[in-house]
Amino acid sequence: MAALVQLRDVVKHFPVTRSLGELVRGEHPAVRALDGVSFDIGSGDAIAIVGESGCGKTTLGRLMLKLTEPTTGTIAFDGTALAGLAGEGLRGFRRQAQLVFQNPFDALNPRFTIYRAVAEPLLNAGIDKAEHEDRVAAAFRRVHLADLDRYLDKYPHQLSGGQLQRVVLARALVLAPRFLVADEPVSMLDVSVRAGILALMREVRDTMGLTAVYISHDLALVRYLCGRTLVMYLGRIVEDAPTDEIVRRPRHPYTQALVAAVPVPDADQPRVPLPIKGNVPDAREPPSGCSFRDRCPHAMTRCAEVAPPLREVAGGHRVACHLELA
Amino acid sequence: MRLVVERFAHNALALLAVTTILFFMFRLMPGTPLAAYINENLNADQQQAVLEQFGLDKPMWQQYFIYLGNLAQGELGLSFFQRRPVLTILLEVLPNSLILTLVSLIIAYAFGVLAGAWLAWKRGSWIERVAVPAVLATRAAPEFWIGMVLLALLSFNAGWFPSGGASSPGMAYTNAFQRMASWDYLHHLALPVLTLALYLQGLPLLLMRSNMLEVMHEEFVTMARMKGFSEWRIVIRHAARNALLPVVTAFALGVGLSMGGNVVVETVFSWPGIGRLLVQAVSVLDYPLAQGAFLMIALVLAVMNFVADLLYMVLDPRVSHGRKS
Amino acid sequence: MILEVDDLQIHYSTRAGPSGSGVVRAVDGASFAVPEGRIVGLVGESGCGKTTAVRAIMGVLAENGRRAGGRVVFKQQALDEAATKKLLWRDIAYVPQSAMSSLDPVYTVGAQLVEVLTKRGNATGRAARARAVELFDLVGLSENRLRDYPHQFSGGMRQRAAIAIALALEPSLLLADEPVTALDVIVQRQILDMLRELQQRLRLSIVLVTHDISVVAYLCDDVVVMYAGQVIESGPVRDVLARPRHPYTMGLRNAFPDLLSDALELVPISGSPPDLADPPPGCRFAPRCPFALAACTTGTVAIASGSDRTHRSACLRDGEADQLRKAALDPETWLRSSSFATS
Amino acid sequence: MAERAEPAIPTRSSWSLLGVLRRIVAMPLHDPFAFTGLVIYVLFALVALFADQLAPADPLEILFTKTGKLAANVAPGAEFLLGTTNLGRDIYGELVHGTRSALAVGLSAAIIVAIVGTVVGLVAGYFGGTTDAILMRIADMALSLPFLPFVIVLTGFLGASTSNIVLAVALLLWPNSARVIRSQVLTLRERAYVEAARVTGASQWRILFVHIAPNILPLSFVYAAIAIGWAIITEASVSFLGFGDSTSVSWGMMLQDAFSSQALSRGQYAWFVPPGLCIILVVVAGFFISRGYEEVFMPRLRGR
Repeated sequence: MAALVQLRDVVKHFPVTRSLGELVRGEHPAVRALDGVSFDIGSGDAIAIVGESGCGKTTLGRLMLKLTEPTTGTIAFDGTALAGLAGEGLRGFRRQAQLVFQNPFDALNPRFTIYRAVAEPLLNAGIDKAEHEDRVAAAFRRVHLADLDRYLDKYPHQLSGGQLQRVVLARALVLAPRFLVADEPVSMLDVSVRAGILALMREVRDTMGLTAVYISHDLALVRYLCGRTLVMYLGRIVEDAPTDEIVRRPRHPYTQALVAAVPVPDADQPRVPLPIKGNVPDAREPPSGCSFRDRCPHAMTRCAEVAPPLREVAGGHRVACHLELA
Repeated sequence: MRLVVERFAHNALALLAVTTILFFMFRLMPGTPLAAYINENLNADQQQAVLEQFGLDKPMWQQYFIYLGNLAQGELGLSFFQRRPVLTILLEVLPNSLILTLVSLIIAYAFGVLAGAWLAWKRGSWIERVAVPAVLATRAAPEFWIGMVLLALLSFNAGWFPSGGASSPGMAYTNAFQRMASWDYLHHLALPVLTLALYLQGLPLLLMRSNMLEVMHEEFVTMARMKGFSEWRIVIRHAARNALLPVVTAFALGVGLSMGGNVVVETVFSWPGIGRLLVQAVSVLDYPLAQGAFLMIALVLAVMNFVADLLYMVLDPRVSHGRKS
Repeated sequence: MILEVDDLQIHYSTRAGPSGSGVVRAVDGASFAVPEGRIVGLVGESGCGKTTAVRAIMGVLAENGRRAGGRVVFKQQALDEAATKKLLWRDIAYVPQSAMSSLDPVYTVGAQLVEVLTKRGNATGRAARARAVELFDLVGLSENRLRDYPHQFSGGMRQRAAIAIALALEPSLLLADEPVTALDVIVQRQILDMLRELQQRLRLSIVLVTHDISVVAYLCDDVVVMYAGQVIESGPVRDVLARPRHPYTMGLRNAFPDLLSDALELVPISGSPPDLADPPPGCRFAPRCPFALAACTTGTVAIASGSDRTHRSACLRDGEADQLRKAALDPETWLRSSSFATS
Repeated sequence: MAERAEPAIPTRSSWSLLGVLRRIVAMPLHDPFAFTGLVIYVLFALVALFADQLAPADPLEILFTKTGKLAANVAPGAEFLLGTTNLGRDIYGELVHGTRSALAVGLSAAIIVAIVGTVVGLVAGYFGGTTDAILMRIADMALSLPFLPFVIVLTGFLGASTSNIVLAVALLLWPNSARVIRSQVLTLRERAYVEAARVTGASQWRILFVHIAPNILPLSFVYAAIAIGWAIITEASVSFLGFGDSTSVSWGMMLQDAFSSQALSRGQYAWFVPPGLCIILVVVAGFFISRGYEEVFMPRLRGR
């Protein structure tokens, strides 16, 4: 299957304010939010990007939607490089790629009625106003906000979190996009509501044949959504495999720690000690070689010298670790 | 340290900008550029000296650098009317202005901070409902008008204070310091200080009040309450200490701002300060003196801006201590 | 029992709106007890009153809130305002959700630790500084971080510092409000492990407020489930999570993701919690409950213990708990919402 | 589901900028401070409009008593409500006519400050980068000029006209509003709904004017209301110092007359107290209104 989204060696640096000394020496310190990321997303696939805060997963999502530009590297959508898009080309891309936000309470303009919010993409895409009402209604049906007229003239503050997230999803779907990025779509919602939104996202993905990326810190949730998961640590992908493999047979020591750390709602769960120590280092000064080595229980001299490349170790399973590559 | 240098550079640049603006303001004024520097009352030799000193026969951009060079050496030219170096005149009156400003600011801020904190504590009471509009009204009153009313009431009517100047006629002192430490000087200082303080207390008061109201809702104040600390400790050590941060900046900025505002108060009370000097110089078109007085005020403003930045750094560890982890 | 909460009522006054009376009953008759030396999880969704209840025990309600009724008993002593003030921090300490906003930004963490030791404890300056080093060591922080300001700490370290401050005066009860919610999963696990270890070493009793039943399952001995300002189920964690007796707990269990389970379906509870300014009569969960009867919407349902005395639930159909639990496992059950919701 | 009542909810078709304007106009009705301020403004506006009816005589006219002597320093009474000046002018007449110049100065400065501050703040905040850096350095420069001395030097040398005073005031006041509006734009730009507008393909201008500007407008009003006060005080101060426009009557000039003709030592309170009170009222009205807007539109400042 052809890749819909293709990332090659994507690097994103955020400059930080320079100290006087750095200014004099001509240094440009930067936070390396992304440090050489490459992967493909096949058309119709759903992948999850998982990692702790600051690992670069949100930046990655923004890059794929051309909300920010990579420092180096290329991102292509449907064979076209995003970097060159402007004018009509960019508008075409915007019609096909949409975003679902983490915080539904902030994702809708408080001054817009629900109708205006959902119709805005149609307006921006230059779709005939006569079609708006029908298409908005169709989007509402897709997200199961059935009694339409109850919502259209409401303002965001009059809706609950679950309802708002459905409206946000309706806005993302109203142009019938091919690609959807969801950044922590349920983390702000109550537990009893979360399941409904997740089920809905899975449903629209299947019925509309969407290609989707879910960004999350929660491995347990991702399992219900995506067949494939990328695990990120300090701006790099450390493991890329079918979600089931990640959960049951994690190969990278970081993934192993991540899986072991997730609590489960079962009082008799195994309580294995965490195979990891310390904290995530400063992204401005990551360790040489493998950025995980100073917390890794298996670190070797080699890990400090060479950063392990992300390599396939089994069918569809890639790991960036010297242990696995040896 | 790096921040200190940065702030210094920032304020120095602002000052440079002000001098530049001033330079071009005087050049672009109606009439010949020479008029700004040479007054027909000066004799031929003096005129020639000024011409050379300011390079008035040279192109504009050269004049600009000569001007900056002169400024750097404290060379501000001769006053048209007093026929004395501008710098000498300025340095004579500067202490009067600084004393007036500092004394009234300290009184205003001490009162304002305490009263603001108190009003925050009294939130919802009738006192607060009356006090807030009243304080706003003092902020809305022109300073010179406050001075006029006080002068009429306390000086002319009640006779408690002298009506103007910095010392009574006929008094002689061995040096400036002795003069300023004398009872007579303080007696003359009282009304202008009262006027300025009355005007200036509004800003710290309202600022302190709203900061306090905000800080009292911060989680760390609630935590202090949970720890069982006394109400006094919570309000003073935790709430007020945090609420004070922006007020301190306002204080240093206030010095600069009120140096400008002093202009009117000094005029009302014939206080021999730099503001009154500026007014007199402008009204008789004594350009070198006006320019010098203006620059001196701008310099005080820039220095106080810098002090404000430094104070903020000392008081707020989030600025002075960078992120470590 | 180290702490007993009996029929606690917390009301917030709000501007009267079209739908409400102007009084929000954030906690409306909640009762639970904390046995000595155990970790009790207080779980519920946002707005269920769990945080309000804990803050009421600490005596710090928002200005528009007040304790409208009920008793809080600590070690056989009823807590009124004066008694609370004496006990605070010495016997009952608190660990906040966000240690960032709960530490004073203008003092070093060490100074804030010393402040508690000298002003609430009776340590001298020198003794307090020595104890501060000890406490930092206890929570796994290096002593040279005592001189640092809160903003210089990472999230996990700040949480450790907050725990050190809470433990400073050797309290016997710790109230922790979502202490790990804002943390990444690995840091969260480190803090949870540390809490468990400290609890055993210092013989602490802990109330852990959280929305995450996985955290409860991992750390707690007992659990108290709250819904809409009331306690609807309580008991040992093993019993409540494995054999929930209240339909809400059953629903929550189904809606919660489980990394290790084989089920690949999450089942939502339809509807949303009631408006606490105008709560429905009868069982507050009835409008969302697939098992609700007509009788559920009238009168009140008291929390009662079943056959085993430690596991209590507030459900009219508590006698049928085993059958309901079986039905609740079927996702279809939750698709049809209560017949009383719309009628 | 709690539904809060929202006054003046625009319908589906209404344009949101209009909605905001409507709320701005409706706001004073909900805040006692702002309401008071508005009432004061309306009163003074009426006085300015009907000045010729309220005080038909030319305020600069020199009056004589029936016996033909100069009517100087007449005490307040039935004939001259507030008495006369030492030159025999009717103080009440001056006061009424002074309203015109005060409002003219205040409003024109406020309009310039609001427009310049808003445009600069929006552009600097939204586009950022070099544009932002240059605009903000200019603002810094203007802010480091000592306020009143600058106005004095400018009017003293360029000529004492009302327009010069307004110009000087506007020149020094726009950076305050521009900075605050810029920082507000910076936070708004990070809001998820603005990002959402970008993802759905909204143009830069649409984002700026439809999604961001309506949130900024109340701030512009706040600063305009404050600028009215500053301009009036400044005009009064400059007139008091003798650099005012001598062709028109203003409250500052009245105060200067009173001061220089020893009205203070003679205790002619009716001469110099009323103009000061008028200034306070107009300026404080601006403060009241700006506070009202801040409380309604910037909930952070709301006294919870």
